[in-house]
Amino acid sequence: MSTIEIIVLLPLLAALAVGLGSPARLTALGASVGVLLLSLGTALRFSPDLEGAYQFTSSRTLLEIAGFPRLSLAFGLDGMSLVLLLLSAIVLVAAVLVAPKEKAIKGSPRFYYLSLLLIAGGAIGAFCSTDLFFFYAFHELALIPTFLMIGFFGNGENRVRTAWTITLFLGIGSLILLIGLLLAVFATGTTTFDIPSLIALAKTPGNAMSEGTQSWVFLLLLIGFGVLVSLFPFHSWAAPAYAEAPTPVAMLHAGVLKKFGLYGLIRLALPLAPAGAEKWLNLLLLLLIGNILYIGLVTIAQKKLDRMLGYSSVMHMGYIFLGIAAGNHIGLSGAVLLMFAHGISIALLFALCGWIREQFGTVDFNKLGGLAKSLPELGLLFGFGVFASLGLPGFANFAGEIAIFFGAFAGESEAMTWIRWATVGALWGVVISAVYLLRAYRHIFFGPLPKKLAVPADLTWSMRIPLLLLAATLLAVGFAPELLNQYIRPAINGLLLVSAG
Amino acid sequence: MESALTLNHFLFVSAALFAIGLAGVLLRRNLIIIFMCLELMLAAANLTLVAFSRFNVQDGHPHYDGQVLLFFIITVAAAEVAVGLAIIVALFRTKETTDVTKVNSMKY
Amino acid sequence: MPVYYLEIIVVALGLVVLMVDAFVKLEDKRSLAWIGILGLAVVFALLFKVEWPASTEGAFWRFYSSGDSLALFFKGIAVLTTLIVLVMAIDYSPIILKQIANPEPGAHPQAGLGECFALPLFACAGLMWMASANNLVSIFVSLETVTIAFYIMVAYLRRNVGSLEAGVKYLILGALSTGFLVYGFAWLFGITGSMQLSEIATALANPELNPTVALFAFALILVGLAFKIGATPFHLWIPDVYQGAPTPITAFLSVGSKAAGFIITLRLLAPFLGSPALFEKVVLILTVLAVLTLLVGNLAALPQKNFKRLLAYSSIAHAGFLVMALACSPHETGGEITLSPDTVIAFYLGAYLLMTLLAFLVMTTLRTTIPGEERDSYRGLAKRSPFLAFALLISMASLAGVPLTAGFFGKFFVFALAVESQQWTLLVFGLIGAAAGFYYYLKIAVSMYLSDPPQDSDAAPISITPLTRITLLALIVLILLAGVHPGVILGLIG
Amino acid sequence: MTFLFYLFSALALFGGIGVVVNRNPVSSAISMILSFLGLAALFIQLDAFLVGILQILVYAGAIMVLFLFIIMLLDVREEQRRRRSIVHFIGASGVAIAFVALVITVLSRGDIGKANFTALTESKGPGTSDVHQIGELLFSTYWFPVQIVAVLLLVATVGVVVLSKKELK
Amino acid sequence: MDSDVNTLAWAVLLLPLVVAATILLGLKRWSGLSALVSTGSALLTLVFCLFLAGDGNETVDTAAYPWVDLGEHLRLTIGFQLDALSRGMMLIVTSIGFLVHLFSLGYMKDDAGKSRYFAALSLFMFSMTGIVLADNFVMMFVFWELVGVSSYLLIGHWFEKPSAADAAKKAFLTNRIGDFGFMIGILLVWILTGSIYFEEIKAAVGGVGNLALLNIAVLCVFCGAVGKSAQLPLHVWLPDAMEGPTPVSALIHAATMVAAGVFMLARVIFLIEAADMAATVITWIGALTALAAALMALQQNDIKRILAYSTLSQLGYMVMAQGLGQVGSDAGMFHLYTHAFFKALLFLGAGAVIHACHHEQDIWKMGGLRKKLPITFWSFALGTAALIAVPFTSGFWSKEAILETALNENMTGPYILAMIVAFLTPFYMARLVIVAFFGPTRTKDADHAREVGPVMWVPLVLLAAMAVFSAYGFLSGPLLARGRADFGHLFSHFGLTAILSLTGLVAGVAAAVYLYRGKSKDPLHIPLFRDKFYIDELYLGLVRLFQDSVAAFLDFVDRYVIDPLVARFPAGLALTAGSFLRVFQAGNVQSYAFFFAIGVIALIFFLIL
Repeated sequence: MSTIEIIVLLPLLAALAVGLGSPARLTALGASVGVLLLSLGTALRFSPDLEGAYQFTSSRTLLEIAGFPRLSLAFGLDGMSLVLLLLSAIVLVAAVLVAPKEKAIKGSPRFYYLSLLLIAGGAIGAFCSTDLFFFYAFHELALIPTFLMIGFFGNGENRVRTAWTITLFLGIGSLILLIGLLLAVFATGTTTFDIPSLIALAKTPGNAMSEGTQSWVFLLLLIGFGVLVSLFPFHSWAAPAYAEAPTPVAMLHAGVLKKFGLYGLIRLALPLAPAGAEKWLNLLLLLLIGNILYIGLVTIAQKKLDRMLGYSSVMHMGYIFLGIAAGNHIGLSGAVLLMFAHGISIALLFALCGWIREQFGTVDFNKLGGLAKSLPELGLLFGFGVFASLGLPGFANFAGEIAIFFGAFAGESEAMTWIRWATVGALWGVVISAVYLLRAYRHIFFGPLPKKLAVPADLTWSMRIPLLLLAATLLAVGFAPELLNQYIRPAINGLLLVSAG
Repeated sequence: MESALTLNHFLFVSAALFAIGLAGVLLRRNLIIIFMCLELMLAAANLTLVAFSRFNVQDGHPHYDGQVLLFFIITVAAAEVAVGLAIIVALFRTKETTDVTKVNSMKY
Repeated sequence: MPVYYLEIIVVALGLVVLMVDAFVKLEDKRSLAWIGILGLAVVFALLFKVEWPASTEGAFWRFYSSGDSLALFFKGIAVLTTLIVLVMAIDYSPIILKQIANPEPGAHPQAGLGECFALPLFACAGLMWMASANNLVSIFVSLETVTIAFYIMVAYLRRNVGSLEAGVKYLILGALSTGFLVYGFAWLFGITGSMQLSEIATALANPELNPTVALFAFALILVGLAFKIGATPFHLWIPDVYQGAPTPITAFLSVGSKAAGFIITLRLLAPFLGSPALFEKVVLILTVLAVLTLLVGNLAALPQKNFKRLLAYSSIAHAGFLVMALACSPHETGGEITLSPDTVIAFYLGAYLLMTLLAFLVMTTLRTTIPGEERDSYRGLAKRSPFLAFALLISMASLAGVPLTAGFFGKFFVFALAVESQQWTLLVFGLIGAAAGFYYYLKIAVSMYLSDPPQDSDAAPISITPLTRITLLALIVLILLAGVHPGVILGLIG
Repeated sequence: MTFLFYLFSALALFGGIGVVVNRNPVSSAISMILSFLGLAALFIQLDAFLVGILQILVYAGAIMVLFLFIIMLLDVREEQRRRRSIVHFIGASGVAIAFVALVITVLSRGDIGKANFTALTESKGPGTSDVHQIGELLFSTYWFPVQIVAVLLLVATVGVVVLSKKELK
Repeated sequence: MDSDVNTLAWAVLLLPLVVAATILLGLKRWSGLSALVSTGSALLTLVFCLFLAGDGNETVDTAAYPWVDLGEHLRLTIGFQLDALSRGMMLIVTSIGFLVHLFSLGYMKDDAGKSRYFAALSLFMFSMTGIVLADNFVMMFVFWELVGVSSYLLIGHWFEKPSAADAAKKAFLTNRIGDFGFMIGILLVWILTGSIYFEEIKAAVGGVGNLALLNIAVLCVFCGAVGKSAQLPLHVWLPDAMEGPTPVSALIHAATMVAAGVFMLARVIFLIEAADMAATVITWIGALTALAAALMALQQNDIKRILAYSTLSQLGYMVMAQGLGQVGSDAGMFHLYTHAFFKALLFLGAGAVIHACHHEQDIWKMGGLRKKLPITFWSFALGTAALIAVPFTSGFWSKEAILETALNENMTGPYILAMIVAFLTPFYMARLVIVAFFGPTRTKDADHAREVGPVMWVPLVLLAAMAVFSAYGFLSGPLLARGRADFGHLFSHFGLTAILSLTGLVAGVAAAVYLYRGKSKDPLHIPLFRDKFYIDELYLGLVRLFQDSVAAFLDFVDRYVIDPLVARFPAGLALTAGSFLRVFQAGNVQSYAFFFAIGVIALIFFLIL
């Protein structure tokens, strides 16, 4: 058993244990803290000098038929997946801490924590897999528990319908993705599902896919991954799902699982089909501008915090797409950094939103107000979330965004190219996100306290710990992005090296 | 065998009889008759088989494999008729009808 | 042990069951099923021990393929299916008895149950013969053995209108398809002058072959086969028959009969696909069939509220994926492609066996405790019996093709095959089908997990016999195992 | 001989039509027997004496008697007309005609059917009759399918008993 | 020595941050201690800055903190450019900052959120320091944004008041709009010159080929200044920002936030010089802002608002100067420097008045305060004198420098506008002083006014001294790259500018005295000016139209068009198709047989076709 295998299997085994009857919350907590510690340990032992190479690899061959790609349960980490592993681990710990105590869960707490662990296990597995098949399969593993969690423990009248919508969207997205992946694998005529070998193969002269194939591969992967990341116009599942999901699920999905699609685009789509990426660049720009400007404006129109956060998380995906569209070192580093930052910040906001909903029974802007006076801790942490989200320097998000903007602008040309125009649009999105986030902050925390509102006690320590964990991460990475960038830099270098070669 | 008769003659008769059986299956309402028509189709198919068996001469004999298959077909058909009629009788006992249009409680 | 002993043992088992039923006075005839179950378990174990004879001279081998691991795999499917069907039949026997029992005093209260356990065994023998049949004659007789056994079993609940109706429908359409099949056999025999598939293949590969006639024969045979495997437009019997038949028999039909249908189809298609003159047309028509089947199976399932009928449509839908794999047959065998349609179909059917039987097993277990087969009867099942609900959830997830279940690999291989043979149209429709599948399978999960139990249902816990529990567990474990490690099934294909 | 072919063909075909159009089930059954007789004659014309006889014995004899017996047993009345019988008629005959038309196309395009039959070797000796030949085939080469058929018949027997016995004991 | 400078600079930057963090994390409950720590740190940074300034005027390289390393093309660092400009600016910032801290000790004594206030104040100082010391655009942008957020916190200090909360939001958002342009500008400059470091850009700007894009780039950069320095058309946040506590207004308006825009332009003056078209636009915008703000100031009644508009107006001067090349830029910085002191003085004076009048801000409800608050009055009067450019006060010299430069650069249009402002400023300031300090007291609050305590008046007196003398060489010399003495050549002759501005001064004061002396109500009634040319209303309308209603419309589209189109429609189609397919499943076996037969026919047909 290598370390990564333990990291991946820990949540799954914990889920099994919960299913078989061990104390749910304790097991989940133990497993998640274990994952966090192991991931941190891995990060410390990680050597950033090895450009793009996977470290801590392990592989077990499962299926070998001559002619058919070999299938193995293989794990490994490069800088990019390490960062996402850290993200998963941190959000997982926070989500488990935020999750209600066993007694407070209506229905089966066992089932609740089991699903939670499965979702996390799926995400972690997907980020750590170096085998294409398991990369895909682990993500899907999280789908059913997400579905059940939203439908079962979600809030709101329409939760079942919402659970449906998200499952169908993600299911169909994954199917499209699957076909794209298969197409890529067979077009390289390869005999393996091993991602690094695949990419290396795709670059071997004479073995590269034809431009037509690349174009198809990229389009399929873009749509497939895009649906999973709520790329405009395939976004309509996201806001209701996050609004109605139980808090930990919203944290895990919006924070972690959603990043899978972006990770996939960087990890697979760009290196496998660079010509396709070039061909569809303008489409991608159009769609991401849809994400940023269109969704941004839609977000402004929201009247409830949960939906607003849902839409805002859709909107912010646009920036990461922009980094991917840039396709250069700067943009991709920014994209990865922002993936991490957004994951943490949106988890923080959803956690707070869940707390507010639980305490006040509403997240309607019009029914709340003036909370900063009586709940200063809440106000402060929420402020952290808001300002991180709107890209204020000092928080991790800013570092990612600015790198993305520079990446998208980079280039020899002294004229305005399409991507630069798109960046201008994206920059306007920064104004838009400030509008809705500050509006939310203003409505909930500023102004006079509505008379009917019964104000509870401020955050308890059991709630503060996860929130502080998230906020501290945001600040730490914001002040010193190199904490993560030291891992990202060689990974992206390696990726581009491969792409160029 | 006179030269005027070709294989096509037999094949055509067989096909026509097969089609008649098919039409009967589609047309009649009585389950028993429908079942009879199915047997008619089977018998029509047999004619093709025999014709081909006669046509594919082996060592101056008809190709007997075809006729052996025919033997099996007849046997199976007999068994099928027995079972089929048993089912129809059982249906009649519970439903008091052999009208195919009344056997439609399960749909969609 | 020579391979052909297997069928003999199974037939002998059936005879033993009949004899014991006739001559031994049994209080509880359900113990007869144990004979079958244990016997089949032994047969299943023996499958791994068979020997192929060195010499295949002799009349027998004209009808029985030798050295054929695919046949062995399908025999395994037949045995396993039958075994689980017998397990289901035990749970289901109260309902059978209600429909056939004799109210007269003096009669055995379980009269007629023994035959119910014997018939599947004979059908199983037929299925196993089908798996090895390599001659039109043996194909025909084994196929008919199975079919006639199924006529009887479908109509077995002889006081139940539904069962009889299903029997009649199956009978008429089955006989119709047999008619076409026989007619097609006659033509095939006529143009090739042989009953032996290998010789037929040689004859069809002859470049001077008249394609029209060959294709006509092919069309007629395809009709018969499409009926067996439930491909559109010859699928119409499936929902009604599945609904009316006793649930274990439905499971048997859905898995055993379909699997055997596919092995026959593979065998009979091979000569046509091997003929350069016919290849394109054959693939084209298979593509059309696959598209139609995918659409009909998956879309018609969407509004379906009866769970049993839903599984019927699902069986059509899966037939669609299987035909899709058929339509991806490579132009030339050998060469680079080794993920052959045979292997894919075999794997798919193996996975399909596990997940479908799991669903049916849950269904039979519940049949005595919940009022009907409507989807609404499953509402809130998770609260009443978490284990059964979980089993059904796994089954549905696998049927829907969620990764890390066996069902996913089935679809995965089919899609891989389609990509490899560049069947883009098929891919698109496969995609639509799989997407729709997500909807209707998970709808069951919604009922079980996300809805409250119906008002009138009693909250009494649902009892599960140990045998059923073990079988359920085994199926779940196998589904998940094969979902991570498809070699579990693929290894058996050889 | 040609004349005989046409005669028996006509008998078979009209018998078949009789089955379809007669509304009285008994008449249908009788027509069916006629049709089978014609068919058997055609078999014999094709030098298949054994199967011709079998056709008469098994089909026209046993099977049709069974049918008639059941018709009597169930006291099946004359079939009532359908409401939209003309639609059904057109549909069914359309399908039948289309089928025949397709077969004619196949026959006209295929070349094998146009050829004449090759003459058989006249061999008069013991063991050369088709009864002998087929019998030998059945019990030597074809022993295995025969065994399967045995199982099939067993199944059918059991099934018929279970399904149609008045009360099971 | 260099390492000392390095340490000092880092200390200046980080000390306020550490203080802010400490207050937030630990000292929150001990508000008095928080205030003292914060004020102490402000004093300490002032001292450090004095050391820095004393270090001489040469540019010093300092160690940079590698913030993000994005490969060979982009390394983002936090580093300092310590030259005359930044050292002088630092001194202004820290000295005003310290005084505001000091003043706040008294002013915010009993405020419930005192700790929070001082934490935000320290954060503000941190951000401002960062802007001033930055040696590259990205770092400047970082702190630029931080200034935005700390001003948000300060303006919204009394957040229960909806007006304060809204004002804070408005300030932040308006600045964001400016930053939108600023960021584009930075990016454009980066692609044109290949660097984000000021020194490297300066070296590379000559080689830029695409001058049109360079002009656009400079204008975009200028957008940032428009936002921060509240120029037209983004000036709307500044008057509203008066909702914050008065010391905050003093801080924001006098020396820090609004000055940041001007400072930034001065920092990149080499870019502006390279882009003629942009420079002209900057000059015009500045002049127009000066005029428009002066006109609006004419009709305001809130003492702080009048000062706010006067700030706007003066900022207009400074920005206008930035468009006039290196000399103009220095003149603008000179004005920024003098203005910092007298405007801080005026705001703190106003704060003292408000404090004394129990938070009454309407000048028409004051009156006669001359006698109640003598120290305040006299210092206020000196500040006013400097603002209206009474000869030999500091404001006079700096303003003349700008006007002369404009004339020298042949910018006649802006020059004329600026001259009109030179008439308007004395007018409205005189109005303010006359109404608030002269005549009878008009309300009880004004009646009960008492002179403020020494914590508050000491800064006033200090500032008053600066207001008068800061322009002279002994004070400005070490602080400015180019002080009064350097503009000597401009004042060498008693020219057109002097005549015109003196005329304006006299005329303005005279008109005000004539109109307002002894009045208890405003005799003038110009709604257009009072309502700020209806620009706020216009913006509100635009926001409603282009943002809220478009947002609402798009929300509608998202719910009822996109979602149905992407999700519901295909799903519905599939369901309908499914229901249609059930038609075939009518339960009648004969119809099945019929479809079966049709299937056979079709199959054969297609196969033998």
